[in-house]
Amino acid sequence: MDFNFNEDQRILTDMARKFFEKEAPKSLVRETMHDRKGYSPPMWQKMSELGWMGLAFDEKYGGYGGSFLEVAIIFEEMGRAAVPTPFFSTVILSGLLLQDSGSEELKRKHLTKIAGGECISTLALVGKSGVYSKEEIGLEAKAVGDHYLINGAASFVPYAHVADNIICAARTPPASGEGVTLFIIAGKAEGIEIIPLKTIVGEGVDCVVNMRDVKVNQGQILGEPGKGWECIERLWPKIAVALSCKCVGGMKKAMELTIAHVNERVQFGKPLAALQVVQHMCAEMFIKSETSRHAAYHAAWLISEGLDCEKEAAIAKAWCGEAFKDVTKIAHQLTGGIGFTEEFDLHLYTKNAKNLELLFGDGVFHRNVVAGRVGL
Amino acid sequence: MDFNFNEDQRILTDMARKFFEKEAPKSLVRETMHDRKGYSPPMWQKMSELGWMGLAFDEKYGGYGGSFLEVAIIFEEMGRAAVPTPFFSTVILSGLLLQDSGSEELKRKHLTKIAGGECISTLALVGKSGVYSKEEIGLEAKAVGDHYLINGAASFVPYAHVADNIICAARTPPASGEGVTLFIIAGKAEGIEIIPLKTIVGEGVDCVVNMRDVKVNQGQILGEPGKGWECIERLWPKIAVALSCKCVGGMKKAMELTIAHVNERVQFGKPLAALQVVQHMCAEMFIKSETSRHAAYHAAWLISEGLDCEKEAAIAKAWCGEAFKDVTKIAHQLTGGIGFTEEFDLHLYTKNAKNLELLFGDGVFHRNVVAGRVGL
Amino acid sequence: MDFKLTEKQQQFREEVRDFLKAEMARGIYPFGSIHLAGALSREFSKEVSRKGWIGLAWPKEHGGQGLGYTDRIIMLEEMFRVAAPMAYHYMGDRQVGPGLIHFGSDFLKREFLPKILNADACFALLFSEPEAGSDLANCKTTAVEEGDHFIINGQKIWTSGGHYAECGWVLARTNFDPSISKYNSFSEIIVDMKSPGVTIRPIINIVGAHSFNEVFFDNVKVGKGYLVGKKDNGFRQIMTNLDYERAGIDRLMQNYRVKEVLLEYVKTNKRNGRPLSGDTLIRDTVAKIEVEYEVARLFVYYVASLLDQGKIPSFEAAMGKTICTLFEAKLADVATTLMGLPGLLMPGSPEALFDGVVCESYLWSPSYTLQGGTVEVLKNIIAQRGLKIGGK
Amino acid sequence: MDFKLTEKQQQFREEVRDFLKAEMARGIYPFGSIHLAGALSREFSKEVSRKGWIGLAWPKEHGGQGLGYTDRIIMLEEMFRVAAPMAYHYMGDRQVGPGLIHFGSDFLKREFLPKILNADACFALLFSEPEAGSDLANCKTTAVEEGDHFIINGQKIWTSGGHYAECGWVLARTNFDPSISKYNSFSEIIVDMKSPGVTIRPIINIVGAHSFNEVFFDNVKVGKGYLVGKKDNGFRQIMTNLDYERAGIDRLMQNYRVKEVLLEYVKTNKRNGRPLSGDTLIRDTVAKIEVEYEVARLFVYYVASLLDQGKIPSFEAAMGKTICTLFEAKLADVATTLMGLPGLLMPGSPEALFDGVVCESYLWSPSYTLQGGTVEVLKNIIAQRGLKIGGK
Repeated sequence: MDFNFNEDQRILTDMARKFFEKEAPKSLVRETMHDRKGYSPPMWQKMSELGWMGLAFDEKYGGYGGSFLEVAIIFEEMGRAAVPTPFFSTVILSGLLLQDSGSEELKRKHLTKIAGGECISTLALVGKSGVYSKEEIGLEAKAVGDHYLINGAASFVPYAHVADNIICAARTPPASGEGVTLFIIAGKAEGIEIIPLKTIVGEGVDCVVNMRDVKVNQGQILGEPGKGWECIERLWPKIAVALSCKCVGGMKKAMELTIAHVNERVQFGKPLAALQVVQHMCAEMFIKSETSRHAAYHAAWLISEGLDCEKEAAIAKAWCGEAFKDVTKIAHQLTGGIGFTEEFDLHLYTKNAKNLELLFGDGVFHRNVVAGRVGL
Repeated sequence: MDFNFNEDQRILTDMARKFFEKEAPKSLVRETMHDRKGYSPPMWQKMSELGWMGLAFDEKYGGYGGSFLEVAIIFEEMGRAAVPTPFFSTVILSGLLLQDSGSEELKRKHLTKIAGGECISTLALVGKSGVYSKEEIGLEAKAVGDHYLINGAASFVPYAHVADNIICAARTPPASGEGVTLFIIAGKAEGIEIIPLKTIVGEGVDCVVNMRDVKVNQGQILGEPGKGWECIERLWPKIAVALSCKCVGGMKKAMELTIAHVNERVQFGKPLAALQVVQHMCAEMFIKSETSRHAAYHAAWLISEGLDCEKEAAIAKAWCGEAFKDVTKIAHQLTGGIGFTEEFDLHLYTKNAKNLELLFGDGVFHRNVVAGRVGL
Repeated sequence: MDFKLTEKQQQFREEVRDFLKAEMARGIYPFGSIHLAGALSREFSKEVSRKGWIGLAWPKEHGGQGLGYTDRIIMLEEMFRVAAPMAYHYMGDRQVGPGLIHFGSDFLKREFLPKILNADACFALLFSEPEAGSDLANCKTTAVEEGDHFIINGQKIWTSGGHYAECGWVLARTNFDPSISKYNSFSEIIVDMKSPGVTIRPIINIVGAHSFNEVFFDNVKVGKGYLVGKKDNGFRQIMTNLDYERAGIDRLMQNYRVKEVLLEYVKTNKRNGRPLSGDTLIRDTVAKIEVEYEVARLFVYYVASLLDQGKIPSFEAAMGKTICTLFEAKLADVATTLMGLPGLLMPGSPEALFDGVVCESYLWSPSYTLQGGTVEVLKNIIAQRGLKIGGK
Repeated sequence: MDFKLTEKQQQFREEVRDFLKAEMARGIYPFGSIHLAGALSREFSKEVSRKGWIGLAWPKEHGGQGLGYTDRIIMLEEMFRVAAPMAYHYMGDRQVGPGLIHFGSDFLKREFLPKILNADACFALLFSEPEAGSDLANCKTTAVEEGDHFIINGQKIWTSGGHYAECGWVLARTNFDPSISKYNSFSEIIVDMKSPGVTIRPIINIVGAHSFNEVFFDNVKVGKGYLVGKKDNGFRQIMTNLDYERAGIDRLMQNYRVKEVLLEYVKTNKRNGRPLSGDTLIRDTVAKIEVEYEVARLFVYYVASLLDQGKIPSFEAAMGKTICTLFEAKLADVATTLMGLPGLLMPGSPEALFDGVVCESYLWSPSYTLQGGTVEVLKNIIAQRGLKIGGK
């Protein structure tokens, strides 16, 4: 067993970290959070030039045929940078979904563009309740002649407002292939109305997507009609692990900010770090971040090896999501008033942490998966 | 509002504490835990001479007409003394049940004896699952002619093996008054087999009561046939609060033992109490014990005023039960190896705490009551 | 032992409720803010003043009602239940008035008590400095005597309401003899916030709100008559005041509305066709919140009862603040998590549930356990004063 | 990064499993104890020795198998899964052997390594004293040189297995020069527990079991050849050893059976007619246990991988022990609570579920987070060595 990155992985980590340090200074992060676009096109362009959007995909679709571990590393560093980008929605939610479940034709048409960094794409999955389940899907597609008409609303759709393509999960009634069907639709298709939401992580990230008689045809179906939810379930571990790695990067940085503070900040004639209670709180953060790191990369490695990892991915997300949040709580308690200001970087992590805790299933959600895996 | 004991209550506290310090030294407590009788008859006799068994009952049944607050004080001091006695089963489980739900005749016959300290009595309520619910009752009574025959098993019946009387909760089928019916039966009645269990608190406390065609008549019914569970529900807050007060006394003493230890025990050239982490752990214990005290007595006061207190009693038991356990955990962490020995008194509280956490409903059980009271 | 409120107190509670219902119905005041400093309305404070409820617990000879701390808690509980906009008079009522009554000269009492009582002056507290948070004795702001004035120089920070307050209650060093303990070197002085030399710089917090300020003093001239209490005795005066500050129900109920909306959410929503209220895990989660709230609330009344008995709570107030603020922080966390993604919608967002109050409260929550003594400082106090262990 | 066990390691795991299955089937050894010291069987240890699995990770030149720490974890994991009775050889294998290999003279190696490997000697560790728990430097036991002997006097406490061990590994003060740091004043010496002057007094713990002892040394004479390593260097030797001690899976799996029975209980029981496994709160409770277990288990393998890379884990081992022992304690608490009153039946009671193992484990649990460094001491280490903050 080897828990360490190999040379290539270390180089990638290093490169990604330096890239974000240079290209995503915290001034940009702050600006992006309040920007209705929700991301920085120049930075997106540069990420694309580095080939990161193609890391996870087959060479025949213009990708680099890298393993999921490399993608995991990018996510860790993106979590550390705390910078909003449509990378997750494009590469994981759309790209991997296409790669795993799309027809050859769809892959050639769409995956190639994603891998080449030429488009932004997303997934409209949940309804307004924000609950991840088949039953709570808010879109419905009805077969009408040789096409379908989609109506309803999806919510919390990341970057829908700037997406070239939206993959929609819609309930389809018996006559139209009972179950959930995935359709890939142009972001600007007729009948689509997109309303950006203001959430804890910014004003241009999540959107409501309203659909009114949006017309799609058979060729836009991803996978088989009525079998869309199974595709989502196959994708789930990858989603969970990518987000877990983002948590790992975020919590390591939040801890570092805090430790720098307690070493510097003098109260009662000594640095805060001299207080045993402060030391123990720091030890808590460190325990959370080290255990999270291993849990996340263990699952990432299983994915990259093509091994079953439903349980491990659920463990990673349940653990890392709550750990990141807990780390930011300790961090605030130790950075005091300074940490509560907009100027100090900590809150960028606090907000991401709360979001990541809930995104694609909170602790309870993923522990329920674990319970299933131990036979309950 | 006045959160303090009045003069009489202070005197009672003082008297009870001195009584137990003198009559229930820890050597007696240890001995009693390993004794199949499970209590000390001489101490029981002395408690009876002080009139404690009659504190809660009307003067016309030989009681002292005291308020529930006085009973609560006895329970707090009993918790502090950590001494096993059949006081709870006799006075609360049987005496108050008789007083609240028994016929005049039953009260005169049985309550008078209880109030006079002349008998030990108990309640056979739960089945072998240990779950407190109508459905899990393990005894069944069938009407046969002018009498009933009881069959089945009850478990975790405190002091059944030394009880003069056992009140049994038995399911009664439609023909015999559908629901749960309470019967008061002599401990030595024919067809009763009693097997003492070895539990965390001792070898002579809880028992299994097996019944085989135990014959009872109408006159032995407490309350109305089929309405026994309602009697139990009325009794429930009093049970919960008596046990909560026991928790309060126990956790205060466990905390005191620990604080004495950390003040005395020198490591690295200073008393443990000089370490900030130790101070904070002690502060935690203190917070638990002070909040528990108020929660328990608030509910006790409501009972003594005859006011509704279902929610407050549930809050008290949920809070105090877990708080006592948490205090013993901190106490062990701070008293180290010494606290882990049979010689040191802490474990007497640790064992009581775990038992009291679960006795008559754990935190989840009582919070479920609270949830109901806030409209869920 | 008697947990009953008197008949008078129960009537008083009804009176406050009726008053608030009527004021809310007028629809002109900013009810509903989950942060005290966010809800300023001098007009509303004037209405409260007219009822005589500013200075409720002050002695009658100083213009108060001479009622008890329990009465004050009753009033505040009702105010917080509807998040009434109390910011204008709050500091004056809670802290400045009692401080002046304890320590102030006749001049200061005459000058300021009526203004507070009539909602004619809003106060800001200027204690903390960049290098002096938990460690107030490290304050660098100086007030040097010059003739019949003090000349104040220095920088304060985390000044809630500094941008709208007329008056500042400043802690400054007045004794520079290095042989004298720092604890005997500070004084409290009241400063007109409009004085020449006072500069106020807003601090935007992580909620995106302007509630704190940095305040700079550059040779600010203040008459000696504005010294509160004895010179060099400021530290001790503050410490006494802090116990009062920590005692209050404001530490429990700032985000009370989150508890209400959480309950409403659970009662009215389904997931996958099943009501949330039937889920054992959700029931337990919500009940935990309720239990902790009630336990903390009872403790607040306990601390008030001590004050009413003429006792000064010290570890008790610290304990109260500890459990109350931890509760507030937990409430916001539990509510966001339980509501899921809709719980992360901010105020002003399309589709925001309950005006985004749950998410907003989560962002405020790190401040709850810091203000007026961090949980860690409070636990030191509980151990050292309450259990008499480990004190220096 | 590679989380795969080698093919050889996977085969080895199978081999251990098969061995244990066969040994259990013989029905003559006390499998199933949830406390290491409770399961003594020299005969079973002899069987393990015959397989070559004592000294598995010792170098071949000292009679070991020269395998890695990961291999050892694999073996132990399987042993703990069925609670194999390892007490006889455990200390020798884990602690004494490696200590001798690092620091021991040729004489000591020749004398003791074969005995340990052949399960012919059981060791007890005699470090702690009444006044020296976390603070080992406060030990009062002395070993005074007299000719070619040491004369040992003093009192040890918490000596696991002191009543059956043949050999004791004693920490004693050997340098009495007050100008020399205590950290350079102690030595490690091996003592025959049957020597004249050794008195053993049992300590009954809160479980009611005799696993600890007090050991008194009254002018016990030990040849100088039994000094381990360098004189006055004992403290440093112990500190190195502690990191190995803390690294192990024994800190995670002592009460593994409780996790198994908890799961079985939830799978097979109903309450009020509904299966426990369908209750969301119970599912979440059990899954939390599972998640923490797997996270801790992974960390144990991580620490082993560091050792296999020739690194000495320090804060990592402390971190591993912290999460593992907190897990064990939590498991016992959760299981007793979840099972309710039947979970409080003790071993030997009528009606006891799963032989009373759940209740028994709850009583053992306070010791989990104390032995081999309390959680508090470990967190000091994590902060000071791992984060480089606050060290003295």
